[in-house]
Amino acid sequence: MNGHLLSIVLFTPLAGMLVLLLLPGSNKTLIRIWANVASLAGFLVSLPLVWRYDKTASGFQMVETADWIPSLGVKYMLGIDGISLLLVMLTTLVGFLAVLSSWSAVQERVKEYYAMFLLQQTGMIGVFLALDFFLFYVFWEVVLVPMYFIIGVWGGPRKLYAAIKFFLYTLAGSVLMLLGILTLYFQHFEQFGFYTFEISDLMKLSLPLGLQQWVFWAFFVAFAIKVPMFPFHTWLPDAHVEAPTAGSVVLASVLLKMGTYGFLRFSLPLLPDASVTPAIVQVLAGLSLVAIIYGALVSLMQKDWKKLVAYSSVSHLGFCTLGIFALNPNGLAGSVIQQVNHGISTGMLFLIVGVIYERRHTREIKEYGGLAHVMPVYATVFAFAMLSSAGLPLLNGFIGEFTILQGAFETSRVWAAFAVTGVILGAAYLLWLYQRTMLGEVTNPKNKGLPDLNWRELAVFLPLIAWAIWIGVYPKPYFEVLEKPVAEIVERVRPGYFGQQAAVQALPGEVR
Amino acid sequence: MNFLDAIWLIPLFPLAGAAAMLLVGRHLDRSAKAVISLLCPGTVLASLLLSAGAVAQLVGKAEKFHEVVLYTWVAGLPFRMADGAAAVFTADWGFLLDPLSSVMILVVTGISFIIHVYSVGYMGQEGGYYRFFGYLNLFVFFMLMLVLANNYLLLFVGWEGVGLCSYLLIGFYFHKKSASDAGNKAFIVNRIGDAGFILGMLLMFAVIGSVRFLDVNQALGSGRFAAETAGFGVLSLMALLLFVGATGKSAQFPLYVWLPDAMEGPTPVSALIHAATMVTAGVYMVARSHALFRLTPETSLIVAVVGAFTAILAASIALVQNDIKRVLAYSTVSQLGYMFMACGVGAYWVAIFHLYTHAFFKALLFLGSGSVIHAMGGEQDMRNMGGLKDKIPVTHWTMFAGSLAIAGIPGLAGFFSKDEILWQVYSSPWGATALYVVGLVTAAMTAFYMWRLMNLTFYGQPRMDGHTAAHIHESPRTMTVPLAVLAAGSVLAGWIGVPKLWSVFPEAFRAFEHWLEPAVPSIAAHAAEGAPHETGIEWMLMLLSVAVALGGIWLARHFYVHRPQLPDALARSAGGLYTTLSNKWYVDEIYGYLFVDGLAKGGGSALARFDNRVVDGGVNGAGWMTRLGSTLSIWWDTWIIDGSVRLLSFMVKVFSYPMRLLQTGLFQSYALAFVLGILALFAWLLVR
Amino acid sequence: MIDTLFFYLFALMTLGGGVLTITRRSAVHSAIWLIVSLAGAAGLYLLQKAEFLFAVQIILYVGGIVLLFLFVIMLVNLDQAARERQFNRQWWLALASALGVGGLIFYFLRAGSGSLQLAAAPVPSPVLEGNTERLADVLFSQYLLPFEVASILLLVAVVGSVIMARKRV
Amino acid sequence: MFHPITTVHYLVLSAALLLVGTIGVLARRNIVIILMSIELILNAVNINLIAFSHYFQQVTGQIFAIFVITVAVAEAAVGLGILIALFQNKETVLADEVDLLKW
Amino acid sequence: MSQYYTSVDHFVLVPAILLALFGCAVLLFDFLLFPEPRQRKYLVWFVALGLVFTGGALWRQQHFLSVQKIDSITAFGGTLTIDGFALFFNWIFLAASLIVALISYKYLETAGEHQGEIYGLILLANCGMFFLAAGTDLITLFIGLELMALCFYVMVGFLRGDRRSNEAAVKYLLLGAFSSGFLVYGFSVLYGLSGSTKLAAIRMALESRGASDPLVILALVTVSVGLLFKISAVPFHMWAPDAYEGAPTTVTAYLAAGSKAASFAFLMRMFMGPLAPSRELWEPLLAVVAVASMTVGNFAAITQSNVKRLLAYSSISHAGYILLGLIAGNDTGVQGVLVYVLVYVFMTMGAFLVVAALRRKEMLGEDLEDMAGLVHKSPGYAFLMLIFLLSLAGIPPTAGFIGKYFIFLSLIQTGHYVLAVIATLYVAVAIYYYFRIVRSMFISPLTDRAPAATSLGLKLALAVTGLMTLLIGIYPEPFLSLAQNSLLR
Repeated sequence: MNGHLLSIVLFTPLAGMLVLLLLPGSNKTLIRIWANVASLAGFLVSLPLVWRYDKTASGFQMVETADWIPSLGVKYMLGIDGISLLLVMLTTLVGFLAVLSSWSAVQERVKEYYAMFLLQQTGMIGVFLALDFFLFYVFWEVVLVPMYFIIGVWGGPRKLYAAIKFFLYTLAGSVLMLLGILTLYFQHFEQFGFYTFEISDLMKLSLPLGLQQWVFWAFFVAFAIKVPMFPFHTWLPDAHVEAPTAGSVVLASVLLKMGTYGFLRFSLPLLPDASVTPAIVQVLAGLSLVAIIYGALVSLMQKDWKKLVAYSSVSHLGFCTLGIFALNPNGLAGSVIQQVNHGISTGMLFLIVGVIYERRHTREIKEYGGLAHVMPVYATVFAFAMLSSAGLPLLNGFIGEFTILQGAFETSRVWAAFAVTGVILGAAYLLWLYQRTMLGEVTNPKNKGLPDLNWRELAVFLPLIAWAIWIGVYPKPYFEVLEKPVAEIVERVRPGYFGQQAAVQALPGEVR
Repeated sequence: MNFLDAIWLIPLFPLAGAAAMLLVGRHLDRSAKAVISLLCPGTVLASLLLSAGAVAQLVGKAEKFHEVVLYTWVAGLPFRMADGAAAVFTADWGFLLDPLSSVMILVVTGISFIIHVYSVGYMGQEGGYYRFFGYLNLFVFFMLMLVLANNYLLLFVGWEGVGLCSYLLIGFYFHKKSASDAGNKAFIVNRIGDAGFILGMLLMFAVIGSVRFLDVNQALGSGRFAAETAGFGVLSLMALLLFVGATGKSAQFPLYVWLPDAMEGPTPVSALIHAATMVTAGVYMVARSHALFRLTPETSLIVAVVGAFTAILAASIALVQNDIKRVLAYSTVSQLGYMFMACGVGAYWVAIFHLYTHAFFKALLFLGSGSVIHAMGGEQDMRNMGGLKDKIPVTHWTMFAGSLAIAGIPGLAGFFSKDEILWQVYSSPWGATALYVVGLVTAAMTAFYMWRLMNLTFYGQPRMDGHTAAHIHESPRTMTVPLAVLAAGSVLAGWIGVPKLWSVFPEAFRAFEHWLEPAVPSIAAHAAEGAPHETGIEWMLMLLSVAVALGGIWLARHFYVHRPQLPDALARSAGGLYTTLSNKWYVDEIYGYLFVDGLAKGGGSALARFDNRVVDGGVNGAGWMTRLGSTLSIWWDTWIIDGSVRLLSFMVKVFSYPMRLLQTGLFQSYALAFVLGILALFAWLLVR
Repeated sequence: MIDTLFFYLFALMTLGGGVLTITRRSAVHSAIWLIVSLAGAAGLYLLQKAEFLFAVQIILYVGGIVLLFLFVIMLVNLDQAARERQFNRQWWLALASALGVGGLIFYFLRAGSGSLQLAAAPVPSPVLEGNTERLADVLFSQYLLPFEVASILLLVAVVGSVIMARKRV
Repeated sequence: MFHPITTVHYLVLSAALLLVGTIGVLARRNIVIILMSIELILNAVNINLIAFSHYFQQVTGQIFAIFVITVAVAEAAVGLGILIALFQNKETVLADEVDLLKW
Repeated sequence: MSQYYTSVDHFVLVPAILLALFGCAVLLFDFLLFPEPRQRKYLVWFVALGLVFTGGALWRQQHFLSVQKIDSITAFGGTLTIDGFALFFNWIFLAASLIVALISYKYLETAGEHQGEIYGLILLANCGMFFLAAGTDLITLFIGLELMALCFYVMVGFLRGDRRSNEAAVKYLLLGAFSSGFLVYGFSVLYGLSGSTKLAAIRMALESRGASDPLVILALVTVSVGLLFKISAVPFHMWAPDAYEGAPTTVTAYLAAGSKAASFAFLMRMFMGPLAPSRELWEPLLAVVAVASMTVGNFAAITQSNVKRLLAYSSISHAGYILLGLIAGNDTGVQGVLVYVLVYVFMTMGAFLVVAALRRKEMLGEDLEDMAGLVHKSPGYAFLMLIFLLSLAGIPPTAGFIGKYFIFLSLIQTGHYVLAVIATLYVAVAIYYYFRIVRSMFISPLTDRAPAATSLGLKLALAVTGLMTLLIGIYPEPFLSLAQNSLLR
């Protein structure tokens, strides 16, 4: 049991799905209950990870290895470090809450819906746990299919377009990543005489800079599309807007993190020389900054509630990638924390849209107004989510943003100066949204009799709010958990960073 | 009991109150309003008592600071400072009590308590009572965090937090669009400042390696950093960025625009947040960063100039406002300008002194105006008031005291602090006569508009309609008692900082200076050591300022009580106070034409227009730009990025159909393609 | 020399027959000209000392396949078809591209004709007994397998054409 | 004109016949004649094979040719069978009228 | 020469003999034992029996090779060679034949053309495929090819009452005969270049001649077009969509899987054998052809509304992918070809099986719209189809990914980066049209409530294809090691 904790965490949702498939499709209540039980179980079995994780140790923990396809050197290899720990916990919790939130939202083809969800859950956890590149790739692609169906079957009016766009975009990126992976794989064979996909083995490669850069760009396309970085983001608003609420939540909270995780786990450690190449760093940081500002500006102009939140994701994820390409401990740790934060706060925002959509079946902002009168609890929850997303101190967003800014500032003051405008704009679009929906008089008669949050809905939000406050007030455990893995990445990318005096290669724009 | 080690409890009480209100307050609101009325002021009172105890113990302590660190908040990841040295990015959840923060916590808890009590009466009939007190308590919590924090990052928690509470309280009447607009404006404009503050902190991390006040001051004082007397260096930039934050929070030019709009909130809020406490946070922060500003004369000059400009700009606008709270709002902006002027010339303790006295009289004036509004049934336009003196006497007399204090009449609180500022501006090594002149003119304007307010409100002919007139009544005890307390404060608070000039008073009367000056040493104190005190000039200047104050008051009386447009009213109500001025109506007309209509009204409204068009316009323009930018972005998104994807799918189809067209269904065309294929292969190998 | 003469005669028959096969309007005429062409080829076989092939060509082709063609032509009653255009619309394209291919084949043949001479020198085989015997010997030893498979092939051909051509049940 | 006839002559002849057959396949409308053209192509192959066989003084080429003839017969038979099936349904043997399946 | 038919010859030939025997027996039984149409389904089991026997024979050969630790057994004086490669492909043919036999009964009955001869033709075609995979002599290969092709001509036109079937058969036959004319012309030139019909001898002759000999080019081009025609590579692909669409769906499956696999075996034998010396000539040629195949196949498939036609175009693009393995040419590439063909057979047959299941008396069930809402009426079919389509697209953890994996890897190993990028990008294009089917099945509302066909054979066949598609995707190890041992060097 103990030796296979990660496998248990990984396959619990899948097992839940298989049982689910055996249940009679006609009994919707039973299916709902089981899906909730299964996803809750998925969360509960992941909890031991938290206290069994040793934050003082470096490297991967709880590693499980088994041969899978020996002739290709493919292993079934799972392991966890601070970065994946946080993302796995985010996945299991948000996954459970998303399932819980769809109790009444989904009425059609319930069984398939939950089956897709649980399958996707396993895929996402697998992405964060895999230590074998092949395994990673398999999980990476596995995630696509359920999401396609979640958007395509249970989505909004333009669901078909959105679903296929999502699928095509991400697939196009990931096949290029496959080429990159295979290149590394082959290079490993050339240098060491055996084939392996194990990340720790691939890290031993010494590649010429040119090749590293090519592979980097191949990875970049995949990860940047997933994140999504500007200008690969256009699938995101469509997918988010058309997806059902829980789909949007998981998409925003977890799925996008696969991209940033990819940068952290693969691009930087495997291609350290390419990662510090001035051109690459500048392009990536530049795109991140564009995303921050651009996403916020576009958010400002949205008429569709959900689209606004979707574009805000672009902006927030811009912070995450900026942190990554600051290439220093604070940037990286801030990025991971901000990924969790984005999962929490944007997840909440999508849930909030979902709650009202379930009641009114419209997402037009102008249809609303004055909801704080009729739904005070809802308005309060929304306020929390908004403030958390806007990065108010004492809530989670601030910790992440500030740490990223610290990291970015260390590398380039100009970056930080531009990024800070994102903070301002972030407040602007969120407040304006809040004003247009929650404040003022109730002008639309259809909004008069809306019921406030029920207990189930509140139960979805409370864990997220609690988590948001925890990170905001006492983020120390997160920093501690991230310290070692982040240090390893930085040391790999910029050797000597942790030495006594700076003998380290300066990055472009770095003020020294 | 060791109060010093318990200072972390000080902000906790209001937080508990706020949490209670926001979580279960809705149920209390219906059943047990009295619990709210007792609990919320009670928590603040507890904080006040704790603060008092702590300050008292601090006075007795040898080293004049006490630091309590609860835990590491943002926990240490290493980074490289600008000079390449290793440092740790960390910030504690820690509290620092030193003379500066002790003044602040007393002011904050004291004024807050009074305003809480006042609110019990003022808000008694309003809906969302629990919400109001919840926000108010939350505000006190954040404000105390702001002043008690031991580092900039934690200060920033309070800094943003008060901004949030300001947003919540301005938008308290959230069904009014203007209220929520004002709330948004406040929050966003504050955020602009905060962005500067954040960058300032980042720069501080990069240059100094820590944001802990003691570390920063120690590092800056250690001589590691030379004063940037010539040129604009990294420290100046840091100071400037922090000051940008301060301009947002403390409503300085060009970011002051949110404050007048903030008057949409309930009046106690205006008193507490927008007069006494939150807006002074910038001043506090600049004083807190005195070690930095001392090294950066360039930035200090900017601070002084911005302060002076804001002071005179706001004062001139206040001249022509008709909304009673707006006059006070501009007045606040103007007074904050004074404080920054003091900071800019390096007289930090004086700025804090003015902050302290201003808290009394401005809170008083706001609460008084609230009482007036309360009495008038919500009316805020002074043109519909008049002659309220006898109907609401307590309000009148307390406001009378407050107006005198702000006008700078000797003996009242405002005089001591304002005069000290003017003197420092004149005499400090970083001071300048030009600044002094601006300050003096502002003082005259201040006296004028305050008394214009008084005259329009309390004196002269009643101009309200009968229905309102019939319902005018004095406010309840919960409101008048706080007024009285504040009035006493406005009168007496200055006496702990009498000028050195008045050498008849013992040093005890200069306790404020003695308490603060070592903690936040001013430029002047160092410069003045050993130099002879030019008492003659100082006396002259003092008299001058008193004179302009009196002149302003007189002018106001003359214009608004003896108004030529209202001869009947003049005749009936002109008391003995105004008889000397009543004959000069011809001058009055010219002055009226020249000064009020021409210069003040014209100029003031020109400035108001400037405010509306240029400054506000700047904000609007930014909004417009934003919209333009986002429209362009959407355009880009739809047509270029999505467009390229669509182009691809279009190309796909463009490829697809011709390919299908080749598939004619005629087998001989297939055979032809086959042969052409052979031809191509041959040809390829031929030309190879 | 007489060989040369015969070669050109047969070549003319073969090619001319071929060209007329594909240009005659009437299918029956085409079939007749096909016979000529096949016969010409048979003559060429004879010239190359492939007597057995000559016999096979005459018996199987001329006697078998062409007959089959004629049957089918009768069966499907091509009179009507004969009145229509005998070439399709793309004939000029077909001609051009086929000539192109032909040109290239000729080019490569010409370029390669030299190397052909250099190929493994023909081993003058020992006593040449009758062509048919030798053929049989090799066919039933070395090429026994294809021979057997060919029988299956023919079976399939028979079964296939029966399936295709039989009346619908 | 009376120079000795070499293998190359046969190859050229064969190629020409191949060409003729190809043109027939490409250009004739009547499927029966197209089948005949295919016979021409196979004959061209046979000419090649016999020529090489003669050149190498072995019988392998001739054997190959026998098989080619076999295949030609089989193809013709099946082809004509299918043609009859088509004719039964469609009453045509013209190649350009067989265009139900396209695009 | 003394013994014309040795025991070794026999041992090698047994599978073919069995196939031919059972094939003939089926033809015989059809009208001797089972004259009643209803009884014809027993033929299916007879065919299965025959295939099982053949499998036994193949297993004996496989076992012999592994026990004796030898690479190959050559028989009939070098005419036939049994090696890992031949066996590997024969397993594939066997599986394809079995699956086709299992489903043909129901389908043809529905289509109203259930004749017993089809089973004979299936077995005889398989016999032809055997020679394509195992033959090492031009004549054997040619006869094997024609045997297979003739069976297919007949099978494609098997629905004699259906004009589309007639048309498909006519087109396929005419073009097939035309192309084999060129192929055999090339063979004749090869013979002329070497004086032998044995592949090994030809290879040696070509090696000594050098790559740029004009006659070699002549042979290369004509042989290549014949081979490329068979695998339906662009621009020799045009018969494929028509033949696939017109043929009975079960035959289409066989055509797409069995015939294509056999053609690839043939193609590999030729290009890795006699034509290997002129690799520098054909490598760029094939690269262009491969890219063109992927391009045309993928793009043309996008706008198709007939599922069979769509799958036909997709099979054209798959031919391009498989060719890439040959272009890379190293062991990984060849292994990739083997693995890809293996998975391709299962996934593409599976997809056609589902289409076949939708056939009803009055309705073809081949249109995209006929699949609308399939998940509501037959979720099993829909999910299996999803697996097949994902596999066709190359999404892990399905088998198709493993195939693509090898192709990409071999391209990278040999430095064909541009081809690799093109090939990967076409994966994204392909997903677009595969997911049109998915969309129709899962998202569109159900329009036609009549149940899809089902039979024991169909269920078995789908189970086998589905299972293999997943198994090779999730646990490919045994198949990979099998392919590893079956490399053609």
